[in-house]
Amino acid sequence: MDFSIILKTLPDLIDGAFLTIQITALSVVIGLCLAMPLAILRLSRNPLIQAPVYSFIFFFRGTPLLVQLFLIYYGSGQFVQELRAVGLWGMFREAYFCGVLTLTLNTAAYTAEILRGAIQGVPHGEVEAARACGMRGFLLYRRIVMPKAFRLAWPAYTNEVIFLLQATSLVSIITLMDITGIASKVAARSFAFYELYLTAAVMYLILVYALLYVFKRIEYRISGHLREAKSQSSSAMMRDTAAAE
Amino acid sequence: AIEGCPDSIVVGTEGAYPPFNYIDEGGNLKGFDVDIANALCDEIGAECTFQTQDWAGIIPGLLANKYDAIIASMSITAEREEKVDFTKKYYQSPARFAGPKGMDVEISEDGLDGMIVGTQRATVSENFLRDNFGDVIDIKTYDTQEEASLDLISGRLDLVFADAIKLQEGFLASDDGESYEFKGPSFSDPEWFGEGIGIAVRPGEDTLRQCFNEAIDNILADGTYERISNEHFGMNIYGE
Amino acid sequence: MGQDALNIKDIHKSFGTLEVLKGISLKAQTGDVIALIGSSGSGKSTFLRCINLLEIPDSGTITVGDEEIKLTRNRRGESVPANLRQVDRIRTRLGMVFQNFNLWTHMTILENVIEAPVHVQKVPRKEAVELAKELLDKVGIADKADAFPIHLSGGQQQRAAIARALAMQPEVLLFDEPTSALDPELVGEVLRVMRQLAEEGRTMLIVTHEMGFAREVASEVIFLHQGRVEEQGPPTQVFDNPSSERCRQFLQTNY
Amino acid sequence: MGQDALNIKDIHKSFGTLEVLKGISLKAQTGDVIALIGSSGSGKSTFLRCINLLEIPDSGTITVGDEEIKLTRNRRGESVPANLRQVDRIRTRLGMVFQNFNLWTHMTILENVIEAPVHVQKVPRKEAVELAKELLDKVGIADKADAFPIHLSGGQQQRAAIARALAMQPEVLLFDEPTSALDPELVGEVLRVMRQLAEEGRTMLIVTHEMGFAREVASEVIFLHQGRVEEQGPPTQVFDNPSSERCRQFLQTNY
Amino acid sequence: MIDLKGYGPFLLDGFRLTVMVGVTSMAVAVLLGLLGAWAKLSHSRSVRAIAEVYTTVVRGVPELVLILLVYYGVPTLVQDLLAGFGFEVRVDLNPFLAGVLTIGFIYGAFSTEVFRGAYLAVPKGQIEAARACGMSRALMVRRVLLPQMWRYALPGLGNVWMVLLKATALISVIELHELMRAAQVAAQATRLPFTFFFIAALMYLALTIVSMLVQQRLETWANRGVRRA
Ligand SMILES: Nc1ncnc2c1ncn2[C@@H]1O[C@H](COP(=O)(O)OP(=O)(O)OP(=O)(O)O)[C@@H](O)[C@H]1O
Ligand SMILES: Nc1ncnc2c1ncn2[C@@H]1O[C@H](COP(=O)(O)OP(=O)(O)OP(=O)(O)O)[C@@H](O)[C@H]1O
Ligand SMILES: [Mg+2]
Ligand SMILES: [Mg+2]
Repeated sequence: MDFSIILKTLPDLIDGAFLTIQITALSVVIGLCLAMPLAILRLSRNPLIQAPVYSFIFFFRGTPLLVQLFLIYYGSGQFVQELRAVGLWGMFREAYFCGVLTLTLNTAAYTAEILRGAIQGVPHGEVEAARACGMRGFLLYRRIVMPKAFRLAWPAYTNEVIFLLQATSLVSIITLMDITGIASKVAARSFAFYELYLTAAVMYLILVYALLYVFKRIEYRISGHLREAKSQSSSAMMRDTAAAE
Repeated sequence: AIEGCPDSIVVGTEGAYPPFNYIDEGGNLKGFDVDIANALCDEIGAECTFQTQDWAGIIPGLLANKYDAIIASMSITAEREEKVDFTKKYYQSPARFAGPKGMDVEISEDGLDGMIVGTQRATVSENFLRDNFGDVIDIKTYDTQEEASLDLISGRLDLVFADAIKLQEGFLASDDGESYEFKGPSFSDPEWFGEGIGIAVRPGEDTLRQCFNEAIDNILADGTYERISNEHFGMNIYGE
Repeated sequence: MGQDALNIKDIHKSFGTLEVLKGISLKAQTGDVIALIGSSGSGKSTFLRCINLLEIPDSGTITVGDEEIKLTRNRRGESVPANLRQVDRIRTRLGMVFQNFNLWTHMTILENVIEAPVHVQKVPRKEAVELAKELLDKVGIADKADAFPIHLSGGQQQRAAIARALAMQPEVLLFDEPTSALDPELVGEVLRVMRQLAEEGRTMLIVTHEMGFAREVASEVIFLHQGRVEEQGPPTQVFDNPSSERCRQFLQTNY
Repeated sequence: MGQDALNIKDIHKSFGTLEVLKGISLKAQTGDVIALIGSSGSGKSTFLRCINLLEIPDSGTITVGDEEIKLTRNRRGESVPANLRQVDRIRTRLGMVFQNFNLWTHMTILENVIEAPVHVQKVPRKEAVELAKELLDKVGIADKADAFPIHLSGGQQQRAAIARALAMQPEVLLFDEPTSALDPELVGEVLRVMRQLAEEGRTMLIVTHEMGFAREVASEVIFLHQGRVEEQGPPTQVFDNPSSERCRQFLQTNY
Repeated sequence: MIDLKGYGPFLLDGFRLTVMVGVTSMAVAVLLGLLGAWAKLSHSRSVRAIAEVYTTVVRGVPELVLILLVYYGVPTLVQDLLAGFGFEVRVDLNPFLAGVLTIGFIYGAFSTEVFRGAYLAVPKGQIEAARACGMSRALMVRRVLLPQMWRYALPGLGNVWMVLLKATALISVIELHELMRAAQVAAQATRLPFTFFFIAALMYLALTIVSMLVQQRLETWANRGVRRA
């Protein structure tokens, strides 16, 4: 182990970490906003609505992120003329924009699929109770279905966000210098392979750990309804669920 | 055969760096590196088998005994020498800039100021750029030379900088590269480009290293090298 | 008083090949309390669920107040509501207590009760909380306001469900066995609450298995049998002098 | 007959700061039918759930037949079963009907009923199916054998739950309001089934809100109040001549 | 038609390897996931702690690093160790096995979370009913818990599978010519990156179609008795 190289690279790596955080945060937030309507539309019975949404999800879940990045970054490079004509080249020219766009669409597709499953898992009786109160459409989803679905989906969604955090490491192939980009740049030059990748690994670990901490806190807050009242009795295994489904 | 050399050697190479080493449609390993490796093995009198391996794992693979030598167009650099031992060079190729035809550029700190230049990640070219022009230009690095060329075409880059042979064969000579040309001089300063391209072996494996060195001398002497080089490039790329 | 609060005509409903409701009609005037009795599986719950369109009737008409719910047929020939907005509007005028409560498990009891007033009817939160507390107090579970449904006993859940339905102050209340999990004392309490509601002019439809309760609370009793109305009339008549053989048999069981 | 089938001593149970059971004892001999009555929230369900250790009592002893369930304390001082295998064994000797049925939603009714006999007791499948059909017939839902729970009415679900508990042919049966969703006729049927079980020598503990039912079925009645046994004795005594003031009040409610 | 310059069979070989590595690692991941979820919900604090470390660390470290560590790190370590005792050996992990184990190990951590979520979603009354019948824990898990868990777990597992399938591309660093590597090699040799990445994308899409169909089948099965007629 060569610690001097780690120390020397650390400032750069921290810069890279900021880029990683930025890209992840942007994609997670925008992706989630897209995913919610997508999940609902995906369950629509109207084939004219369902089909395009399904295709979108299908494509982004079905192809490697690497290929998606290639297609959006280098693909847009092939349509410079056209993009310039509509004034979009300024954005597509930036690797940053292409990276965030690809990751956003990608995570939106995956998240939509997770939410779709959770929405279907919401106990029917509780939805009926809401309908009987006159709730429908947006209100029904906002107040009952989505809150409930989020609780069901939370662990899987946590996974997805971590997938995304790690997937950001691919943006280095479109010239963005995130943690992986920096580490591989320096590693390639110095061949201090294990040192740098392990340092990068530790940095990702810290990020993931922070993320998990936040997500766990949220999970704890939203799962009061499953928890023992100031527990005395032995285990979660023994808990009674209320009203039969 | 050379005295005291092993009679079987496993050679590691990348297989994705045409025309030096690549895999053809039949799944066979081809290219200049491969032909040289075979010639060297003949000379040594060893049975050679090849393993292909992604560039990122190529040195770890050697260190983990997956193969005994790397013959994959690897430049001899001081940094790499800390991890592995090199034979003497078996070819040398300068690095050059390339850009759109008609573009007037002077290759100097002033001339390049503010330009965006692409190069392949983890190569001696990248090191050279960073050390010499890193303050004035914006360097973008790519996994492969082809991607850098694509971004040159799309206009995201002003110039690319790479191994001259690779650039010529892989880009300028193709249809896409028609309207692009070399700019400025060749660079081959040993401080960055080392003493050329060598064969890497595990540190301390002196016997094997000496065997390769002797074999390289032998094929240079008997004309085998020149024949192979001509077949691939129409010239001798050993350098002076 | 005296105006039709609910007018239901000739409701039919099948599940697959099983015809559960074979033409049921019913008229209720403001302030009426109608008890629905009948054996298990006779279609009582299904009927109640048809009224607020949780099940879509195959045919028949439903009028709440002066508004008739419009049904139409989709391409596959299934019966569907013509106007979803209308359905929502009407549902806010109908409160329902489910046979199995269906409390929202991720909300506390208080949140369950204020949910619809605040978010559907746009009552200011403070007001809704006040009313909710009052209602929870009325059904005797004020101390459980901040507990989650999972931590309540069966009877407590049932009372929470009743409070939730009352919180919307609907014109018509549909109760599906609202006292099944309650002891006689609490049944008495619920009875008192219902009488009070009737006096306020609310109309109620109550499915129940407790004949004593039905007799006490109802202004009219309907006996369902195999998807048909077999007997109908004021409690005294239905209980003491039923004309249908089947009804007599059902009522005479005395363990 | 005459041997102790169930002997429970001084059970305590708290949820957080809420002490729900404050020392309950009970003895049942083979063939006894004990009715547990009491107001909502008095701890009846909790008590039943303690007997088969779905809730672990904080203290007290439970003996089924001649086997005492061993409890111990874990490092955090919580009460836990000493031997999980013993708990499983004892549970097969105790059948339970839940207040909210808890039918397995992914199995048909028949599958629900044969599940435990086939997989826990290793009864040959054919035999189990035969018995199951007989039981479903007895409770009147033979035609629903292949339906999933969600397609059943409330009363049908409750009867399926009863059949499921009986299928294990347990020595002791714990019923949590087994007739809450049933009409009087069916209550009569269930009563008949229970009498027959008692004659077969099975012991039963029944939580119920229907006093008439309790009077008919029970050999002994226990009135629970705020986690304590307030009154205990043969039905005639408890119902007609209760000694506790609270019990008298509970029973006199007459709507 | 797109001209593959004769690289068709080469790509197909890569495709086959991708499928094989994918399916086997998924099997490993599901098994580890079940085990992990069981551990996370265990009564024993130490078992829970181990599971916690497993899911956090494995989910935290980039896959590439883990693969390299397993494939290169482990043999180097063993060799160095044995060399210290004076033995000169060449430890050779089978790349296929190393790849499958590593990927299975990584995605086992993600599956753990999916299964844990699914477990929490199963109404507890269902479990209580099983316990009340005297089912042992194992039997209860097999007969009641698992069948109901699939319903909540399948969408999440579907995602894990999709990501895992793409992650098989990483094993190219350990000498396995899976689909992405094959496409890259072909792209480099022919200088037609788009053609080959596009073909690779199509192949992945084909796998996705099959996966989605299978997933739909499985979900229909898992949801029996839940949807309303
Ligand atoms: N898991 C729990 N956590 C906290 N409190 C609980 C829990 N389970 C029950 N309780 C409380 O314990 C008390 C007794 O509950 P239990 O279910 O035993 O009542 P019960 O006598 O069966 O009532 P009912 O007739 O309404 O079913 C109630 O006040 C209830 O709120
Ligand atoms: N979704 C459904 N699919 C198929 N059959 C159903 C469905 N819902 C109810 N049924 C059947 O319709 C019949 C009537 O059910 P319903 O729930 O209306 O009975 P009920 O009168 O409320 O009985 P209970 O008093 O037992 O609650 C029953 O035989 C039931 O099995
Ligand atoms: Mg009903
Ligand atoms: Mg109870």
